[in-house]
Amino acid sequence: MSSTRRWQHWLLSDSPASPFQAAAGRTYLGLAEFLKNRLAVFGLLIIAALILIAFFAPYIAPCDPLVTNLVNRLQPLSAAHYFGTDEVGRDIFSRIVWGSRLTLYVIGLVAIIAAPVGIIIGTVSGYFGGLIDTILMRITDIFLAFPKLILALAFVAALGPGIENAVIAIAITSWPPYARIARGETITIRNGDFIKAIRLQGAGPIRIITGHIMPLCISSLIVRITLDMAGIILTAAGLGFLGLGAQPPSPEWGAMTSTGRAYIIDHWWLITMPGTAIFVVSLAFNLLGDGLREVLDPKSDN
Amino acid sequence: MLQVDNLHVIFGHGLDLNHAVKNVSFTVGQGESFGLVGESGSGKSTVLNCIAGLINTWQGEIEIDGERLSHRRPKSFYRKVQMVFQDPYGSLHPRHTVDRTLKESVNIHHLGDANLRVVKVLGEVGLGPQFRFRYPHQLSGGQRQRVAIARALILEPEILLLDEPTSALDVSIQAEILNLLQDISKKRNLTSILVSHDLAVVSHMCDNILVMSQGATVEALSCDQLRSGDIKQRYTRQLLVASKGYDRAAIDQFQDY
Amino acid sequence: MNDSGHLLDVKDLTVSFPSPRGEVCAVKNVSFSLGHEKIGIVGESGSGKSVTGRAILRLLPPYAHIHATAITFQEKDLLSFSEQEMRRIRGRQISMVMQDPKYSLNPVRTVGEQIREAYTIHRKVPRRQARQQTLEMLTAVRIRNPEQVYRLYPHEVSGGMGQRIMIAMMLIPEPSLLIADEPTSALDVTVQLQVLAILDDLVTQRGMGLIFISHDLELVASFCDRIIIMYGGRIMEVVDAANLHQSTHPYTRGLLNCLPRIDGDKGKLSTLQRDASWLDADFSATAGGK
Amino acid sequence: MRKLLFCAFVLMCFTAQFTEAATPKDTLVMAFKIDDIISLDPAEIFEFSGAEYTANTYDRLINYDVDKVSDIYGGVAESWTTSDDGLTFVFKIRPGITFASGNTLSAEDVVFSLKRVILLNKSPAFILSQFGFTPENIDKTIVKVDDNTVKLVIDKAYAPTFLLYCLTSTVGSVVDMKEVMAHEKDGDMGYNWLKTAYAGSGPYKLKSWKPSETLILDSNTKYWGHKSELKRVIIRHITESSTQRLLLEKGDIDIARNLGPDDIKGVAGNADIKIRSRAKGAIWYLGLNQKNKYLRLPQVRQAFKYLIDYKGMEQTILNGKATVHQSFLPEGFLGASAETPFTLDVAKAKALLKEVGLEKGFTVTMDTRNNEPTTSMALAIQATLAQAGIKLEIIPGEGKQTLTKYRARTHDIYIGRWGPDYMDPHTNADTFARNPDNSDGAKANPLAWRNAWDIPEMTKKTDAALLEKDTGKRAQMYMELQREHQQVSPFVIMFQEIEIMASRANVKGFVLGPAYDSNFYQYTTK
Amino acid sequence: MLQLFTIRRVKKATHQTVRLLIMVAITFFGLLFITFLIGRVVPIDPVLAVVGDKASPEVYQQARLAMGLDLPVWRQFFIYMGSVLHGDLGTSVLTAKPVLQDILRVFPATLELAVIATCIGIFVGIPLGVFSAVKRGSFLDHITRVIGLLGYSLPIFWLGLLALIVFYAKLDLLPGPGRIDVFYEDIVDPVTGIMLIDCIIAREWDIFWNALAHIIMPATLLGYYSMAYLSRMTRSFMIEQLRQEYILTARVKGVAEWRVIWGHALGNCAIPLITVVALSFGTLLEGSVLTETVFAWPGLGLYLTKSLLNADMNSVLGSTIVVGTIFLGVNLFSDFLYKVLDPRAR
Repeated sequence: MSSTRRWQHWLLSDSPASPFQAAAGRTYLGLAEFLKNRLAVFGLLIIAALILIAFFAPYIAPCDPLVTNLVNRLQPLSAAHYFGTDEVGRDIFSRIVWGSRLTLYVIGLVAIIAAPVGIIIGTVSGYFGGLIDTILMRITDIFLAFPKLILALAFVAALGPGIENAVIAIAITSWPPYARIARGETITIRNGDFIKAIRLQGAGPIRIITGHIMPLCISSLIVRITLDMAGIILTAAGLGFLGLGAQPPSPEWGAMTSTGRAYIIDHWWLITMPGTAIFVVSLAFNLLGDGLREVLDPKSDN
Repeated sequence: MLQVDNLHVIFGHGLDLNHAVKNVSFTVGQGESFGLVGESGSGKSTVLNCIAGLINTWQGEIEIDGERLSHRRPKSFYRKVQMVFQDPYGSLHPRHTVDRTLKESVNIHHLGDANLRVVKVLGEVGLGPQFRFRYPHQLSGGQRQRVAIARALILEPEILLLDEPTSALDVSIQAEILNLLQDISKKRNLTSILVSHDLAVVSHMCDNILVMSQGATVEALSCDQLRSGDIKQRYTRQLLVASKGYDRAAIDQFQDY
Repeated sequence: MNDSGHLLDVKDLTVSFPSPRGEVCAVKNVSFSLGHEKIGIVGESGSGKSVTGRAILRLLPPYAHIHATAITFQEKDLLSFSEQEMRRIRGRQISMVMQDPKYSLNPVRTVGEQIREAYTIHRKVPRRQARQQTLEMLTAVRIRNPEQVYRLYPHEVSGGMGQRIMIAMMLIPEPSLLIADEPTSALDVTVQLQVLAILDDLVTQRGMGLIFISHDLELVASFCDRIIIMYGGRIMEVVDAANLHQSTHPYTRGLLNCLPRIDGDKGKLSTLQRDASWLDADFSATAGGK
Repeated sequence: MRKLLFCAFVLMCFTAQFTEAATPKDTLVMAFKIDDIISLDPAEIFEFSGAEYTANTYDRLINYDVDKVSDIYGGVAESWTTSDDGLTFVFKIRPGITFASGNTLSAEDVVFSLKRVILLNKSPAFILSQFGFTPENIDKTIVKVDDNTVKLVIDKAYAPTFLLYCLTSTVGSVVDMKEVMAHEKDGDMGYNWLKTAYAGSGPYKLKSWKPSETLILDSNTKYWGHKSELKRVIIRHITESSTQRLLLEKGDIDIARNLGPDDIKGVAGNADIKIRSRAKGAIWYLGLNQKNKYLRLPQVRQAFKYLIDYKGMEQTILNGKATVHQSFLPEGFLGASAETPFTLDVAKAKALLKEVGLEKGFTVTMDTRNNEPTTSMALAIQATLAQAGIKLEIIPGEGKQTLTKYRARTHDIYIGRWGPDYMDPHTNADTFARNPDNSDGAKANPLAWRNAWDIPEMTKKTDAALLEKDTGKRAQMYMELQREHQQVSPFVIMFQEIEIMASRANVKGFVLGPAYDSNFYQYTTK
Repeated sequence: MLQLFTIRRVKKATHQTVRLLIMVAITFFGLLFITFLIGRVVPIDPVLAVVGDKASPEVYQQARLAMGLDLPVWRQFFIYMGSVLHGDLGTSVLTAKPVLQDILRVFPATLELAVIATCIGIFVGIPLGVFSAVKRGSFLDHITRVIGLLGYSLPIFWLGLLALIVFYAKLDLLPGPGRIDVFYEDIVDPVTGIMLIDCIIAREWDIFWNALAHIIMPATLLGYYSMAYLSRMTRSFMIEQLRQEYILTARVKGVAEWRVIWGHALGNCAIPLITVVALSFGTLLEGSVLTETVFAWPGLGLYLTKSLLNADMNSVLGSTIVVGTIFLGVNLFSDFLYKVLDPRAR
């Protein structure tokens, strides 16, 4: 038996000998399932590339993204400037490379803020029901009653334009759907016999929610959040486009598109490059989300 | 050991009001195996859930060892009373291994020696160590039900509540589980309450039987009374006839209750 | 009750499904024939009994592989039929009642509409007449207030009523063969028997054939004329209902013995010891219908 | 699929038919940013495009020659006389003017219009009230002598042209008293009505106004002067320079008013399009807050003036939209100085910084409005400051937000654009070189105050210039004031704005004046 | 017994409706509260926004008092709530008109766009979703998925700009930004505010065709996004429904396949789809913020954006409240339809 074979055998064992082997086997199966979906792997690769680019931005970008050079403005694509230069002579390629940090910053922060808030509110609301549920769901509904972008706009108007405020605004508008999903899942799970069983073991609500309900909500939330990432990128870009998100001179892709709009007729690369970057990354998240859904959330389609 | 007096359960209010259990009383002695029989909607499982503390809307009295139970149960209660559910597919956490499911109980009650206890109880329900780290989806229905029984036993309870423990299983597996339950009850001297719609299962397992219909008690019988056909109520008799298989002539005599 | 001609002949039916670990055989080399009689197919879960029923109506998902030497229905070769022709067979000639009326009725249509649809698909009749026919059918399955039931939605009827509605729906085009796939296992025992009685009466009156699929050996024995016992996708044996208790097949015996009995002793139940060699035996049940 | 094809076919049919655009012969169609118009009442209008609207729809008391601002001539006031003490002005009203409503214009309307400005006390009211008109005294100071004569009495003997120039601004517009008072409500002098309506006598009259969308003017057939050549003017608000350019290139509009430098370059070779430009009064400057410990040092202020790439910006990002200008009076004003002593000189700036021990540089912030060309200018400034080690952090903000901060004096540096309010030099001197009270609670907030620049001496000089009657001498005084200001002030004055207008080649006769309230449509033909 | 059942149905429905209305009222109150809060924390001097930069201190103070900014915050909230309930959303700084009047003027333009886009979504997206669910893995299914993916991944403003460049600037196939050509402005009286209908009423056929040509690009663009969303949702609903047992029942009955799909399965999808369509309609209202900016479409989105950029908080909050209320209304309506269509929810 070759060693690969042996590993596979170990991973797929019907009678794992340790919790580690059991978890590894499970992960292996999930991974194998995921790897079969070529588009999803493609999406994952793009996102991995994005993270690497963001991490190594100083080494990848040939120029400082903020240094202007009026002499060199509006240069078309060339070996010196792969994606050309913008209206004040900055290297667009470098700006897009550095802009990946902002994109990651936005989606990372939104995920860190919105997901826990959503899952906690949703599970607590769903598990306890009654008055707690009513109050929490009312609050959620109030936030859901606003169209997302418009609420974000109103918040940005209040807080002032800027990428931090855009993040806060997007996060504020992103959590309610997560809370709804988590609540829905919790209600189904709550009535399951295995929750009754753990209650009969004497477990308290905190243990039940964190140890038994949340892990089951998380997979569908991960899927949803991954799919939402695309939307968040688009919203952030939209805010930037309207001049309400990241502010110049920061190399945010939406803001770059917005500036590029003024030069669209003669200098197409100003708008095309950042626009394509937005598209590629949000497509990657969509592909990854679809793939994850197939692995983690077998109930839904596919 | 266990006494239920004038138990009433009402769900909902206004238009959706549902009087699920009406004035049910019974006593179960130490080491006794007690059966609750009835068709769906008879309230038999509701009674069991009240005893287990899964339902809070009951009125009446439930006593264990002469101690009255309130709606809120202390942690110590769960070491005394445990339950096995009907659906072996739904009663195990899908993301937890057998090991984790069993250890969880030990951890909640800070009993210590978790590994030892797990191995021991698994052996007791007839599952070898190779099952210890499997996930529920790697188990058959019968094996799952054994895990569920192991989970109930690991806290060494005195009273075991069984809610249709075999109705989702094939008959051949049912026999194995029933045998297992019988063995364990005898070995541990457990008091048990078995809820079932199957007269044959109840009569096989129980000493005394309470027949329920639409939330109310129909009659209380001993197992011997049932076997000998010493039955007072028409309803019970009809159940008995029905459990014997298809008989075209007898069916015309059936009444709706 | 017994015609000379067979209603249905199944020869060497094999059904397999693709799975990550290769093809899995759900049914293998099953052969039986059926006249105007009640035949029961009994087996535990996974024995292939439901797949057999659905394979006859060609209702399995497209990825299932179905092979058979022959499936003959009223001397017509169903295997050669196109999907279009199969549709004319379904409902009109062969019908099927499924396990749970909760799921097998369309939740957003009234039960009346659904029964009427079953009728009008096969007969071009005016709406009023179809409605009249539906009401009559509802009466035939002993529903006391058909006018009102006609307007109810599936979630508003009880399980027993739902199954009677299913029977009405499946019998209204007057098929000659009904496949009942565990039609009563979701019901309470008394209701179960009442529904079976209705089914029994209608089948007998109309001279139909019935394939009754169930896991309950005792019930099938008391209800059907003949019993096909399946295990692991194979037929173990075919016995006349009356002779069931004389059966010598270890599987049949095991099934019979592991049942608790009201009048049995309270000792250990005997458990079924499975034998891998059962799956190798090639039992053919072509004989039948006398 | 067939349905789809059909739809596509129908679509093609529409499109083929309806992209043939050409503007009607008798209509001037113009793309122009008009979202700054918030009112149509001349007593309130204080914005660029609003001023242009007033100029074309109302008659003012006095006009100036668009090519020679020093030439003042009568509008509604046919002629005027000044008393010897310089306090009393008597205006003769031109006879034969009728409002678009048909009412005749008389001295009563003039008195009403001026009083109305004082009584409503809206933003531009100070242009008149700085002459001492108050609600209490206007009955005595603004007087109708007879139907054709109006007398104004002012509080001090200012330079005589000061009042006259002030009357050339929008507050000097004459409104139709009968029409306005017919719509009066709760003593508002028709304010709430006139905000969105029209009561004037100019060459054009208002057809409709959809804020931030369109402004449509129709020819006023009752106009007394040169009647408008084109029947209708449609102004569509379009923000995007590139959109304006597209529409212009396609012939969907006749004039594009807000093309960016690059789009101007883009259309330059197009034979169908011609470009005209005219210097306007607006000035680009940096305000260095004197509350900042670095910026208050004179050497640092001076160093900043050497750290701006005036030429570079003029040629690239501003490209024709502005010209280098370094004194507070824009070209065309009385006494305006055209001297440009500063150029980008990093070495000199470094030397200056070294004098105060700041050769390592320091960090300051700059509040920047997030629009073009402000942002690009800020970026360019950031780059040159960096050469001397000064780290500039740009704080971008929406207009009102940066302004709020500016007025609270909590900024470090503010990059701003200042437009004169009327054509007298005092308008800019007043704000750049005058700060009577530098305390935080001061009532007046001129730019000098906003940058906490305490200048009692210069304030006196400014006041003196205002009172100088001799025009030549006055011009000299302003010249000196500017020279001093240039060297010592915390203002880095950089550019004077140029308005560039691109039109279809057949458009002729559009008058581009030195201010927006002297852009006239009535001579335009196509 | 069945009569009793009917009475219960009615009572239950009434009960539910009352409950729903209370919920909506609470949500609306919360909505007001949030907008009020937003209005209070703005780092922009609201007085300055009204009087402009060059106002004298007296003018400033006068405006401040007139705006009630000297009152305690809680009183300001009640005054605010009272005036909003009376339909008074304040006066816009930008347009000098009552905000409500402004919104009523610009909203029909957005509505026109959103309705057409939703129609595209419904009539193209839903059938596409159904086909791709039925023929899973087929070429059509892949196309649908690609359409969906692109719809979820392409920035709408970017696509809009590119469309404008291609179809207007380069190919000259479609007219440019705006609702109609500039010189047609202000000829047709706004009766309904919806340009196409107004032109028909006024019998101005030239303008009608012109307006129609103008709406094609923005509506198709928005419709594409709606279509992407609806086809994706329809697909997953259909897959779920086709797996149900009752579908098998229908097939057993001998129901033709097209009827199984379009009658039985889609009939059951219709119910969740209503919610999705309502949601998509709401998203279109917000999607229009970007689309209207790109196409200079004088609707609510453009109005909102302009107000934002000019810190015209009354208009921003007013529009937010209006859009929020419409959203609530649409949701309420979809809930209502849900209740009507789904017998289980009655």
